[in-house]
Amino acid sequence: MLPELKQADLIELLNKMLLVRRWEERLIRLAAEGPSFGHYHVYVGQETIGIPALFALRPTDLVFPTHRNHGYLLGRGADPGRLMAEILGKESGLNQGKAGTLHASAPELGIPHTSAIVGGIVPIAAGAALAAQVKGSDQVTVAVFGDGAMEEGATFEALNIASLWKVPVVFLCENNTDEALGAAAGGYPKSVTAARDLGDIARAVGVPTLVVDGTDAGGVHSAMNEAVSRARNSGGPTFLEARVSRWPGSNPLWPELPGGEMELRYVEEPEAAPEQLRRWYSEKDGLLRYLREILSHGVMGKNDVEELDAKIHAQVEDAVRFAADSPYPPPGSAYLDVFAGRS
Amino acid sequence: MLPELKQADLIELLNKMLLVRRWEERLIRLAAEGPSFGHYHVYVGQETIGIPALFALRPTDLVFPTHRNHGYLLGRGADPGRLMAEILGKESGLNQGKAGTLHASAPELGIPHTSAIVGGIVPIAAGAALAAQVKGSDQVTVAVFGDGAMEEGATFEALNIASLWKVPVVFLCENNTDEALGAAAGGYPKSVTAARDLGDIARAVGVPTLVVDGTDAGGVHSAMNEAVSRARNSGGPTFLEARVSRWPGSNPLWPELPGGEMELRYVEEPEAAPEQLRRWYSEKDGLLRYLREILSHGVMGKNDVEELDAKIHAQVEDAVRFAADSPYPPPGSAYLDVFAGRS
Amino acid sequence: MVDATKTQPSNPSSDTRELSYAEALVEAIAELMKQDPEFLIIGSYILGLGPLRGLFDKVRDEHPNRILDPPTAEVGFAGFGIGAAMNGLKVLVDLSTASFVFEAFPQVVNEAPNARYMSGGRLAVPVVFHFLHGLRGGGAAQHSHSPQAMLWNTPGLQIIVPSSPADVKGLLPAAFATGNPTIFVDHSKLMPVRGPVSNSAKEIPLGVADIKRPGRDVTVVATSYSVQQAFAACESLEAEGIDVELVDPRTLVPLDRQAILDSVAKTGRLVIADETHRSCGVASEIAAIVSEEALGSLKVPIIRVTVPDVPIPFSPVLESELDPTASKIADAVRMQMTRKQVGAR
Amino acid sequence: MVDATKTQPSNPSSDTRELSYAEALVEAIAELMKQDPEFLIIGSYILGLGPLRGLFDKVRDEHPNRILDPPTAEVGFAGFGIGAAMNGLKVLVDLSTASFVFEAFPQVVNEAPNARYMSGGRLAVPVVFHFLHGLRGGGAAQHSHSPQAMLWNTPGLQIIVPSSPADVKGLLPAAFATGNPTIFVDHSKLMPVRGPVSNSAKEIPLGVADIKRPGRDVTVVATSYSVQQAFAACESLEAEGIDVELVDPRTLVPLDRQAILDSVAKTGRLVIADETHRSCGVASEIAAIVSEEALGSLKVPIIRVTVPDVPIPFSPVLESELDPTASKIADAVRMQMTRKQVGAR
Ligand SMILES: Cc1ncc(C[n+]2csc(CCOP(=O)(O)OP(=O)(O)O)c2C)c(N)n1
Ligand SMILES: Cc1ncc(C[n+]2csc(CCOP(=O)(O)OP(=O)(O)O)c2C)c(N)n1
Ligand SMILES: [Mg+2]
Ligand SMILES: [Mg+2]
Repeated sequence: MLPELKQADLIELLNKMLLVRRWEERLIRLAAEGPSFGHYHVYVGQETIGIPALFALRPTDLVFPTHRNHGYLLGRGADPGRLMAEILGKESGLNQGKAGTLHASAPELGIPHTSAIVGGIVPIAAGAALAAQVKGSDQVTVAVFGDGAMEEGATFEALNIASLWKVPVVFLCENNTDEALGAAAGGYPKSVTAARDLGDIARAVGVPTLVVDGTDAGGVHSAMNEAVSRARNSGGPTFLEARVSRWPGSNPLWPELPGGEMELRYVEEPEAAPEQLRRWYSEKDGLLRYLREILSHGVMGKNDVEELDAKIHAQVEDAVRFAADSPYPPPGSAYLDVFAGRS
Repeated sequence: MLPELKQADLIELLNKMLLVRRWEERLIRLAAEGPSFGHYHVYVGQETIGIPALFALRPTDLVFPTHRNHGYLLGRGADPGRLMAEILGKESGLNQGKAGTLHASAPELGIPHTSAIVGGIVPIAAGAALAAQVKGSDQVTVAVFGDGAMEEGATFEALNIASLWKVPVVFLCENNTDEALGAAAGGYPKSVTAARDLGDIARAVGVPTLVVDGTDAGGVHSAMNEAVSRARNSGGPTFLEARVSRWPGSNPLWPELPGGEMELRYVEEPEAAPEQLRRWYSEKDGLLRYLREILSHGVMGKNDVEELDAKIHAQVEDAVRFAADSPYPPPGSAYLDVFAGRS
Repeated sequence: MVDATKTQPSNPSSDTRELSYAEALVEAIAELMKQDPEFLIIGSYILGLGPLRGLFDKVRDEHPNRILDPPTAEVGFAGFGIGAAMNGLKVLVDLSTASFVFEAFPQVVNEAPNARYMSGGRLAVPVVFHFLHGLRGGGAAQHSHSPQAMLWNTPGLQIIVPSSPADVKGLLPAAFATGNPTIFVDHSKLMPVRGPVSNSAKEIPLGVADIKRPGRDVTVVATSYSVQQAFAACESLEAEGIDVELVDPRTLVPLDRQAILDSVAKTGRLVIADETHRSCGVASEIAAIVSEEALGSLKVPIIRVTVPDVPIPFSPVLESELDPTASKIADAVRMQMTRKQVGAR
Repeated sequence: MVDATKTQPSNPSSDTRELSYAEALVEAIAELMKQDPEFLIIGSYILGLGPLRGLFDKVRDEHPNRILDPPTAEVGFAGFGIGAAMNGLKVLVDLSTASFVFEAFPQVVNEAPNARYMSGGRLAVPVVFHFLHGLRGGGAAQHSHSPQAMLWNTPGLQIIVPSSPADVKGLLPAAFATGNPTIFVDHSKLMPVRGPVSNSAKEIPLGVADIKRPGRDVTVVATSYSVQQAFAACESLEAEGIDVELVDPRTLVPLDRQAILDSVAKTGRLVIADETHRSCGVASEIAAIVSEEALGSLKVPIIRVTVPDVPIPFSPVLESELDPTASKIADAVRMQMTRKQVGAR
């Protein structure tokens, strides 16, 4: 279903989600061209979680993501070129090349820190929420993490403490394990947990839970609204699980772009997609689902969408050019920023 | 209720439980006399958990306890004098003075290792159970730990892995937090968990649970039998929670012996106990409850119990004498036993 | 063991009171709590398990809402402290016994110290992790750790190792003033140690060593409780006519290298006394620095007086066999005085 | 970076084959699995994320029931490995990237190494923890750790740091033969390095350094991938007429102190190259040992070539700025040759 938002917002949602998709597709091509920028993770197939979720927040609210952070940074308005530059290790990057893909952050946009350690971000985000509580502010913090984080004891501890202290945090768990190919396909094994329902873990320590289909932008947005308003009104934490299938290109240990970019015509004719992606484009891709909803509700016309897509393609090319043209930081800058007030 | 055991075993149960009680009471007096043997924890008030639980095991089964380990060591037949000597740091100690109270162990009695790190023993015990599974043996392993361990992520991780791999382990959680006085009384704060029921945490990751009144020796024994037989028959782990009130003398950070030793006459007239212990002796002390059951079922007569108690008192005095008379280890032995095959 | 009740001479004046280390620490915390309504404490076994632990109750009573007792969940509550600091609070996270920092390691060594750097200098993380390290008597293998050397191997953490009431009082606020993640290391045997604390004094700057005792013959560099042990050694050595210079770096990160090098340049003899284990310990780093930067000053080889590479045994006789006591420090100093000089090679 | 495909000369003979490091490691594991039905592996990213990772599939296919893929729950599965070892199995626990050992620290530093000691020598814990350390290219601050120095500060752990296919093949079975808990440290940049491996050779005893290159002028002590970097440095230095002796301790615990001291006695000049961070790192300990035991042999001050005390930045130019590369090692060696001798003071 479509999120309950004004038309302009619905269009902006699409704008953001399509930007993420095109930007990530381009990143995968960039990685294939080389030079390597290390191990990285893309947000393709999860746009309908993060972007609608961000729309339930105020700009002053905080978001703490993981290694799969590109969607959140772009969603919160990070410059696509500066994010790309960061991933290439350039001086013009969001973090002057110190972070790379795994750690890119934008404190000024309310994304203070990204942890690439599974489970690492969960207590930190909850602690930021504790600070808001101590300060008496009504700021809400969102911890974003994958299903894998539910295997780490640190996450369990954070859920328990957040529940005890009733901190204003939303635990947004992006469960992308449906149909994961697992280790057999050369990727990480799929979620390894004996829990039948990840929410059971949160409920065991008294954290109320919500679960949504992560390909349903409207469902994500409304569940997120519920969780955020509970937090904002001193009702404490919520565990919100959004479930999606893993995008086939994300399954291997190193992302791939099987069958090239998503084409807009898959909206109407997913059969046109390459064999191995046909099912995914017809049933599993939240972005295509959203496009179908936008079109069928007349929020935008086909031409509008094509125009938007062309504009975004151009924007992404600008970003790549900006990043490619940017110089590397001076080697000596490696020694800066360790401590405040000292180099 | 009385455990379903032969009369001789019921008597042996009492023998063991009373030994633990008298031995611990004596230890507290020893600590008061000095010199200090460091921070320590006693098993008073939990005898009706550990001793009946051990009676559900075979000698080849393994037990891994925590900082509150004295009851298990004595229960499995460790020499009371050698355990006392260990706690005083003597050469004749179970571990030549290297372990002390916090780490005393008896690999030869199936207690390979004690961890004084909250949550530390849980994955280790489950791993020992995994080894039995890999070896194709029907050995069962018991992880013993307090309610506090349920706050540690390590315990959560171990529960999940044990559930996934169906290892033959019993997670015996001794929840002694009922009516704990907490930090206000100068002790550890009482169990700090948002879980309404500790079993919820185990069930969240698919570990079946049992809960018993820890002052009910018969209930503990039969629940333990159920858990052990599930493990023995490849049914995987069980989480068994035994609930007791904390013995008032264990509440402070350093154990105390308020009102002196338990007297046998409290069996019949708990009002005779000092004020602050009256309620505990009448309602909460599993050992007194067991004594009452033994007597009312005619398993033993009053005289038999008194004789047994006198014998145990003498045994404990022997233990103290043995420990006191034992020499300290030679200082140079500090350097031994770091590595196998090397000093 | 050192006589804990004995006052350390340190320029007492009319402006000073004599406090125990525990009292000075509690005062420092109480002042921080009072000055800053956005100062938060997570965990409250700051004074350890000893008889002085009750001193902290006053602070707890005054600020019941800003002292949180967390579950036994160190990686969780350490992370809470980091997150709260990222969102503007000043946070003191008490891990109680140093050994429990291992539970919190993923947060303490792989989040707090990296966050500012990874952000490109945009994010401050004013969190201070506090614990009691070392041989406490009966802590045995699992409760006697001195993890400050490991943490020194982690870039991005300030490390503070006070040895006196005045130092603990002045260094705690200084740690928070920097806004950097910090490890604040106490020792339970320091708690009863008494000494003068100035009424007016404010912060002690990080990275400035204190010459606890000036001397001519041998430099002893010591930290934390080992300073007290070294002090006791100095006194017996003085009677033998050996004049020791006792250098207390007070902070490992930043380290006052110059104070150490200057002292070695003067004496030509160096003993390093410290309670971290020998290999890759605090003494190793100090020895390495001197061997790189002041080799020419050394008349005789360096001696490290540390805890050997052995887990800590329970038995008091075994524990003290491994303890870098005053008498072992004194022996090392004596050996420095009698050894053949390298220059004579 | 070193040319990984280049073979290291190491007495090749008719009895040897040339293998990559990854192949040699897989062979070692396969043989252990085959020899001992009670050998268990927990975790299976042993070869890292690089292109050679598929080599491990054969072992996995042959022993599907003895290679367990655990959840992302390092302290949990490390503890499982310890417990299984206490109950008689030989267990290889793979933590994949070294940085994840922090998650497992409570088990790795406070259970495994203490268990035997605390039992009074009654309990064996034959568990080997394996991980890939160091600068892997783009690992950035959270995935580039080299925790072997911290672990060297933990008594009770053997630490093995191979640098060649022959060494990894011979040292892994040796670690298990001792029955002691062990840290087995690999480096992803070593994986493609090729070299001769003897067909008949068995174990390489722990605690025996390998002189990877005999020389006269300067001693370079290096471990793990830094040995490869040092090797490359030696070659360019040879052309300049500087004859380096390259000492590879191969195991940190036990350490072959004598080999290091003998080499320094011969050359009088010492450079230590290592990828652990500078302060309290592997190089600190080696420098400290030499400054205690062989001060008189040193003609010039020691130089450590290490990773500075800075978190690892992502950008390749910044990462390589911190890398102890062959050219930095060569520069340090050159400096050793041109410095004024201390003896001349
Ligand atoms: C503590 C830790 N262990 C292991 C890893 C290696 N690792 C990186 S991503 C990943 C899978 C994470 O799965 P999930 O949390 O579901 O996130 P997803 O990648 O599916 O979005 C793992 C195991 C890590 N980064 N941190
Ligand atoms: C990781 C860790 N954190 C903190 C402690 C300090 N500590 C010792 S006993 C204890 C309470 C344990 O409670 P519980 O597990 O319920 O056991 P009980 O003492 O009640 O039997 C704590 C917090 C510890 N030993 N280990
Ligand atoms: Mg996932
Ligand atoms: Mg308890």
